[in-house]
Amino acid sequence: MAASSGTAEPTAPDGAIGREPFAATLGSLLRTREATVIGALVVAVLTASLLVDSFATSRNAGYLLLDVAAIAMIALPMTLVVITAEIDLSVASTLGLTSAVMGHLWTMGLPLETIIPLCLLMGACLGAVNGVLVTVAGLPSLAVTIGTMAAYRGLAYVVLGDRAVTDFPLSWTTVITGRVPGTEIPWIGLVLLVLAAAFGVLLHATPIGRGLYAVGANPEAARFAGMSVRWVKLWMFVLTGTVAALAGIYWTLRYGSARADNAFALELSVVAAVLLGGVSIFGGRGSLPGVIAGVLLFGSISNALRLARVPEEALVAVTGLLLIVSVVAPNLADRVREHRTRRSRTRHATTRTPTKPRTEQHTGGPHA
Amino acid sequence: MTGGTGGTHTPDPAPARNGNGTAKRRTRMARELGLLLAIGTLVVVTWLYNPLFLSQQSVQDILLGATLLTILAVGQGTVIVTRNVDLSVGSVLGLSAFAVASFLTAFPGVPIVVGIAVGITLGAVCGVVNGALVAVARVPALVVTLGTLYVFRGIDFWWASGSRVDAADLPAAFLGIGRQSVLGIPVPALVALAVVLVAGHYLYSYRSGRELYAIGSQPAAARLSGIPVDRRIFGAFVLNGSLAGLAGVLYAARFGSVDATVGTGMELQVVAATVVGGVAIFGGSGTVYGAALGAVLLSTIGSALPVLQINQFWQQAVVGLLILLAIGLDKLLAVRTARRLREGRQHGG
Amino acid sequence: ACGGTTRGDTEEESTSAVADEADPDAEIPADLAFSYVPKQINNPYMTYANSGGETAVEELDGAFEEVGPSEATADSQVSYINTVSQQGADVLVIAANDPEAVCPAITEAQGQGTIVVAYDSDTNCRDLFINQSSTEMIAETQIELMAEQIDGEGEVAILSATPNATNQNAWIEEMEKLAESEEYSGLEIVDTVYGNDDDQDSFEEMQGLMQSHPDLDGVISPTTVGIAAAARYLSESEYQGEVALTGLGLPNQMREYINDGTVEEFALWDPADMAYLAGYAGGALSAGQITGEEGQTFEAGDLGEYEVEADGEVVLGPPTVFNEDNIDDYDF
Amino acid sequence: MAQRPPPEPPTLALVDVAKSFGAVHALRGLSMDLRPGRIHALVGENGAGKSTVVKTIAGVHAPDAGHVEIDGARVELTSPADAQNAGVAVIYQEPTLFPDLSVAENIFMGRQPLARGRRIDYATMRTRTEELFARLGVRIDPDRPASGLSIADQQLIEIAKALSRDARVLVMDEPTAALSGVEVERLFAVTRSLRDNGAAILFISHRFTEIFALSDELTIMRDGAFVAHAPTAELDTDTVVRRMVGREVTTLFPKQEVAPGEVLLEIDGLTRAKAFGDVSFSVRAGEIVALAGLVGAGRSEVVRAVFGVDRYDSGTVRVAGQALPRGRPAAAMRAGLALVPEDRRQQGLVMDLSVERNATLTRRWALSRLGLLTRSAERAATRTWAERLRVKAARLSDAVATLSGGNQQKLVLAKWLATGPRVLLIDEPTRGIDVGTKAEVHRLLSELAADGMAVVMVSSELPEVLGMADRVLVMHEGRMTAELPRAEASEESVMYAATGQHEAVA
Ligand SMILES: Nc1ncnc2c1ncn2[C@@H]1O[C@H](COP(=O)(O)OP(=O)(O)OP(=O)(O)O)[C@@H](O)[C@H]1O
Ligand SMILES: Nc1ncnc2c1ncn2[C@@H]1O[C@H](COP(=O)(O)OP(=O)(O)OP(=O)(O)O)[C@@H](O)[C@H]1O
Ligand SMILES: [Mg+2]
Ligand SMILES: [Mg+2]
Repeated sequence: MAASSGTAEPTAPDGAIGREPFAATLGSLLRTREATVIGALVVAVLTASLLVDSFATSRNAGYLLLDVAAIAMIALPMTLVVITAEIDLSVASTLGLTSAVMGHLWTMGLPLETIIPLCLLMGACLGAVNGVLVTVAGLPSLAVTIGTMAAYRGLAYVVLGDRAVTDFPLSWTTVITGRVPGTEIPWIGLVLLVLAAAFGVLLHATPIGRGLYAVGANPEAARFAGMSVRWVKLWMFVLTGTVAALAGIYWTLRYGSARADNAFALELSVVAAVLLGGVSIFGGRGSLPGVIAGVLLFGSISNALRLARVPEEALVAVTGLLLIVSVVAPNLADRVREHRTRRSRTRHATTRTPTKPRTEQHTGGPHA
Repeated sequence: MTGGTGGTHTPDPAPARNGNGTAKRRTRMARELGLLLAIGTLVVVTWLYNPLFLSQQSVQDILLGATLLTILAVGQGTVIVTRNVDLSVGSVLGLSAFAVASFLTAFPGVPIVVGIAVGITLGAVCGVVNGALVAVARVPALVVTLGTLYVFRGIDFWWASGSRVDAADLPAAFLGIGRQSVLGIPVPALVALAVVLVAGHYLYSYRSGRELYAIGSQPAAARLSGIPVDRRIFGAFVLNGSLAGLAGVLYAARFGSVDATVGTGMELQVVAATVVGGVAIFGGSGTVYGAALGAVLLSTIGSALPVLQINQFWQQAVVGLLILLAIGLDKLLAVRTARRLREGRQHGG
Repeated sequence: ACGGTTRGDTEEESTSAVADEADPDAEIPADLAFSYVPKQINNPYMTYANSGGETAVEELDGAFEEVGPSEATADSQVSYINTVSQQGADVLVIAANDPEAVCPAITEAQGQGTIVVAYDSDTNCRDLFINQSSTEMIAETQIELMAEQIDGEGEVAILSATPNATNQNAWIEEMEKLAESEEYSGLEIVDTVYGNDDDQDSFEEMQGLMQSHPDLDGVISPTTVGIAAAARYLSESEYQGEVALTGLGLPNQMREYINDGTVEEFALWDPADMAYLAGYAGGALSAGQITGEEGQTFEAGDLGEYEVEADGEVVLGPPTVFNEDNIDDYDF
Repeated sequence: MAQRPPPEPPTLALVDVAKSFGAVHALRGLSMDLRPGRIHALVGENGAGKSTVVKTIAGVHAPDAGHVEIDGARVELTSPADAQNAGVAVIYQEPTLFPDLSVAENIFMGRQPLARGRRIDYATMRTRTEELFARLGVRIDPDRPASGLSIADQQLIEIAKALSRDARVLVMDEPTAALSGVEVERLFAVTRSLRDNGAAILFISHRFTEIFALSDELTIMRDGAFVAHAPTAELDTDTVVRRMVGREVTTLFPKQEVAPGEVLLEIDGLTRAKAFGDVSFSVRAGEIVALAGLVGAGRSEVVRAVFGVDRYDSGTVRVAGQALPRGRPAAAMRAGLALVPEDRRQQGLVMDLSVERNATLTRRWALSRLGLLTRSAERAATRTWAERLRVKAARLSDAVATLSGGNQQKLVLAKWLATGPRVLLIDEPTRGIDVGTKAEVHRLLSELAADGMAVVMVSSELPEVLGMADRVLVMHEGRMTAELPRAEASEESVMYAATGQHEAVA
């Protein structure tokens, strides 16, 4: 039933849905952006294991996890926000502010057991501020979160100034970087796994997650289906703020240092990983496995290149190239495919058919 | 935006709404006037606090300080007007600054103009890369320019590999561009002013300039009205790239010492200035005058806060709040204008 | 603890690869792997410094490598420290971006048998710190230069690097102490601002200083980026010759301003010597010539013999003062 | 084909033009001529392909087969610019204005009058806009932005834009849909004068009075194909409608007779400023009530307000006696309401999502167990309804965008019927659905009503209204103008009430 011509109608009998042949399902799975990124990850890891000494060690895997943990953590809710066609650039500043507040509260003598919930709550509030400005005031999230990015980072300096609070108890800091007994896997790896699973289930297996796609791809249709687009978006910002705060706690304890400039400019890495993972900046498309693969791809490539003693400058360029290739390649592939279809059609008809590039909507703007 | 209201039960023919038109124009102007007012207030308050703020030297410093951001904001404004964005400007500025500095160091004999041309051309080339990827491959500008942000910076790192060009290596005539004044106004500030005026004039008075607005306002309609959308978007990116290149040249001339980290993180500052200046992030409205004033406002805040002896640690927070305030105000103005137009329709018989 | 974990000292146990007993006659083995981790690659000061490190490593027949992040942050340094310890480097020479944040990684590296020498800016967990010069010497030199230039009397401001830079803060504190002393009672430190080791920021902070302190007589900038930006600002402003400027700067960067009279004198150690010394110190630790105890001595190639001081510090020496007469003798 | 008169070549001609969008054959070998000095009307059902004809002439779509001729010479119109250069001006069905730009700029975009140095001459542009508006009898400030204009004003600007081109070929796709009588008269006057100056004009409208008043000749098309072409004077409305619909209507509407049950939906005094006013009616279980009226009569707005996606100013909505809160679609859904919206692309479906995701979008919570949705549950639920409605899809995981228009519409139906509503609001249920499957939808509606569902059907298709409804409520310009029981509802009575000529309320 492989139809070579683009105009052929699906040949399923009237009213029947074709049972999905396994090969076809597999084929369509393989063509998704996520699959491309996961494939790239597998290739990268295999290549690195073969070519780079001490890459394929459990110790290195531990380091890799520690390094990508903060980005991975924030990328999870960021994926949801981007799927609803918004963006949050203030995450790194939220992280920094959390870290600063954590340090400040610690020097005031509060117990960590109290500080951590307070910080998470603050993160939720910071996210809610973004969310309210976006949904209630109706401001574009890109602009709003550039503003709060500066504001939150500034507040972090207000709270902690130029100080660095470093006297966190070893019992906490070593647990964060510590390994699960008998393995080289850091505890944070387990935390990540749990978080990723939770977000994965939320996005891919719950009614809420289904709604997010609809809200992002077609807010009007979502409204017609009984969803409150504003509430949904607001909650996504709150979630992002909370997780960014969690990342701030992790960051502070991992480096044992609470500073206002912690994780400066991390937001671009997070956004880059999310976009690399196949999430459309215009909302409505993307998956968590793709994003996690994207985070790990960035992480393992830079890890491998570092181990291979490739200088940092190449790392920076590779990051950018990956990002560009990941959006341009599928588009070019589409165009080539279209071109072929068109050619086969012009064999029957004499006039040309117009090309309607897949991303016509994308000329729409920085985000839709 | 196939907008409109439902029924057509208003039997009378559409009434004239002259009053609203001018009102709208006035609110549009108000956007720029408001910025001027904000800058003026800030300057006066700071001056009252410390009269030295308006000394000849200090005014020169402020003008110089606003130069780069202004030029970048003009370019970014042009891109954002088309409903796109260019995040790579910081890297382009850095690359071009390093290029022009190394070029002039490597060939001490060549005329300064050639060096300047090298910087601008390199910026334009970067713009071509961005523009081609966005317009021809039709991929989202945010993703592409986030990618080129890293790529251009990587090239810069690789090229500089830890070296720096110092003022002493550069021809005095080149540094002179950054240091000389005409009638008390520093040359770079004059260049920025010229850029603002030319770009503003172009966007207002030429067909292709107006078409950029049309594209940003409603891309689908722009295609239907026969506007060469891809070519225009490409052009906007090239223009922005060239201006980032020019900014790089001025950076090198003014600061004299250039390494590979020049311009890091500038992109968000530029986008912020543009948005504060009233250029809608979704395109179609705003002027480069506004964007330039936004840049001047942001950099005046930067200059005034130390003079006002506001705790250094508060400065960034204040800047963030001001950005939020500015976009909120813009939205408020837009909503009020829309409401007045609607009411005008009802009463304006 | 029932009240939760609050602030209270938990003493840190350090695992170190350093020998228990010093053997002053031990030979530094050949083929040691040295990894230099600067604050930031692409920082010309660091690049120049590490050229000295490379010389030392060559002299010791070791393997030299320079790796590091493109941004001067502690977290990106940590990844490189991990990489270095995985690759089994014998000696890690590091200029830490944060005294504490790099420690977990460093401790782990030490656990893997890596000797850790800090240079340029200290951390809390190294085996040895190569101090460019002692905090006192640096502070004293700068205050002295400033006092000379403004005849011992006037308002002085400080233009520093980042608010968190450990070494900067130590010097500033010391300078403030000196300014309160009898000897420099005429000096009044009126402000400290931060240019974040960024050319443009420093430049603008300098502008701000001139406006908020119209009676300013001098500026001390104990950072190479800061002093260069400040000098450039002065050289093209009406304050040239009116406001004195001194601090720590690179001769190549400052030559222009010495020649045009913007700056009279400034100081700096030779960063390459610092990294060179760090290399030899690492070698000595590796060989077991020293263990980092106070009073031990070791040979540092062309630089001669050095003694370990309190807290495992080795001091390179007093900074060199550069002025019109000697600046052309240096090229870095 | 024999009708093509020999003398001078037509200004513009379509020759055997075919165009498909995936599985939808929008045009199937259509030919027609536009001649100088003639107004050529094009009629056909919704989805017949008229707009596709327009877009082909405009250079938006390139035909798959056949070609366009101008002055007898074959041309390739690859972009709107090409068509414009060839002297074609188009008024699209949907206004295509730039909301941020001024009215004058909207009219002259890309063709602004120039002064010295190729600079735009704003003063001239303004005066020329005023001249155009004077000609059309419109009073809009040329300097105001286009955003916030009513749909009628937007349409007028589109007309002014097309007129300003002084085109040889003027194409108007339902230019009058949003206009009131006065403006229509002015437009006709201008159009006639353009015709008398030798322009070739294509006119599309669903209003037969206008067609007969204005056009010189008329082409009828159906399902993308040519049906008939004749001088307008030789035709009358009945003939046109018959040829347009083209088949025995009775077979299409398998209406079952049901005894109405209790009142399920009660609307009382529903009003929203500038959209509709004082709308009251009730629907019983088992009843199919049709809302009829012209495009723009406000029927969709009423059902949208009832469902809660739009707000209303006053009035009440009760479902089985319980008042519904305003503006809360979720509450309406809980009360057993479902709305099949008129615009499936914008409102009904999320085109990027798969068939199964769309089908279960309204039932996400109901299908989940312990808060989790499983693919198999989704798939089973989708399959049930997809098979019942005979949705033809290759795979359930395909994006909805790949389905044909009719199948998309069926999917929207499936999505809402799956919620098991007590009251079904259904707006243009068969728009874009091919004739063969229309009957299936009708049969299903009939069955559901027989099972006790209350159905409110908004439809622009008169035969559908007449064939399906137990009662017909006719709206005109936001008000109810007639309530006709099945026996009294006829094409004439409904059209009279719909055009506002007959103010009697039964
Ligand atoms: N861009 C498109 N992609 C896919 N299908 C399309 C597209 N445009 C039109 N169609 C389909 O082609 C068919 C003809 O559409 P067209 O808009 O020409 O109808 P029409 O006669 O203008 O109808 P109406 O009276 O409602 O305006 C419809 O079934 C429609 O769904
Ligand atoms: N919210 C809205 N935004 C933009 N346009 C609207 C909106 N609501 C209605 N319209 C437009 O107003 C006109 C009349 O509205 P409505 O859809 O209620 O009429 P109708 O009687 O249902 O006509 P039909 O369904 O046949 O188009 C339509 O042309 C529609 O496109
Ligand atoms: Mg149509
Ligand atoms: Mg309708």
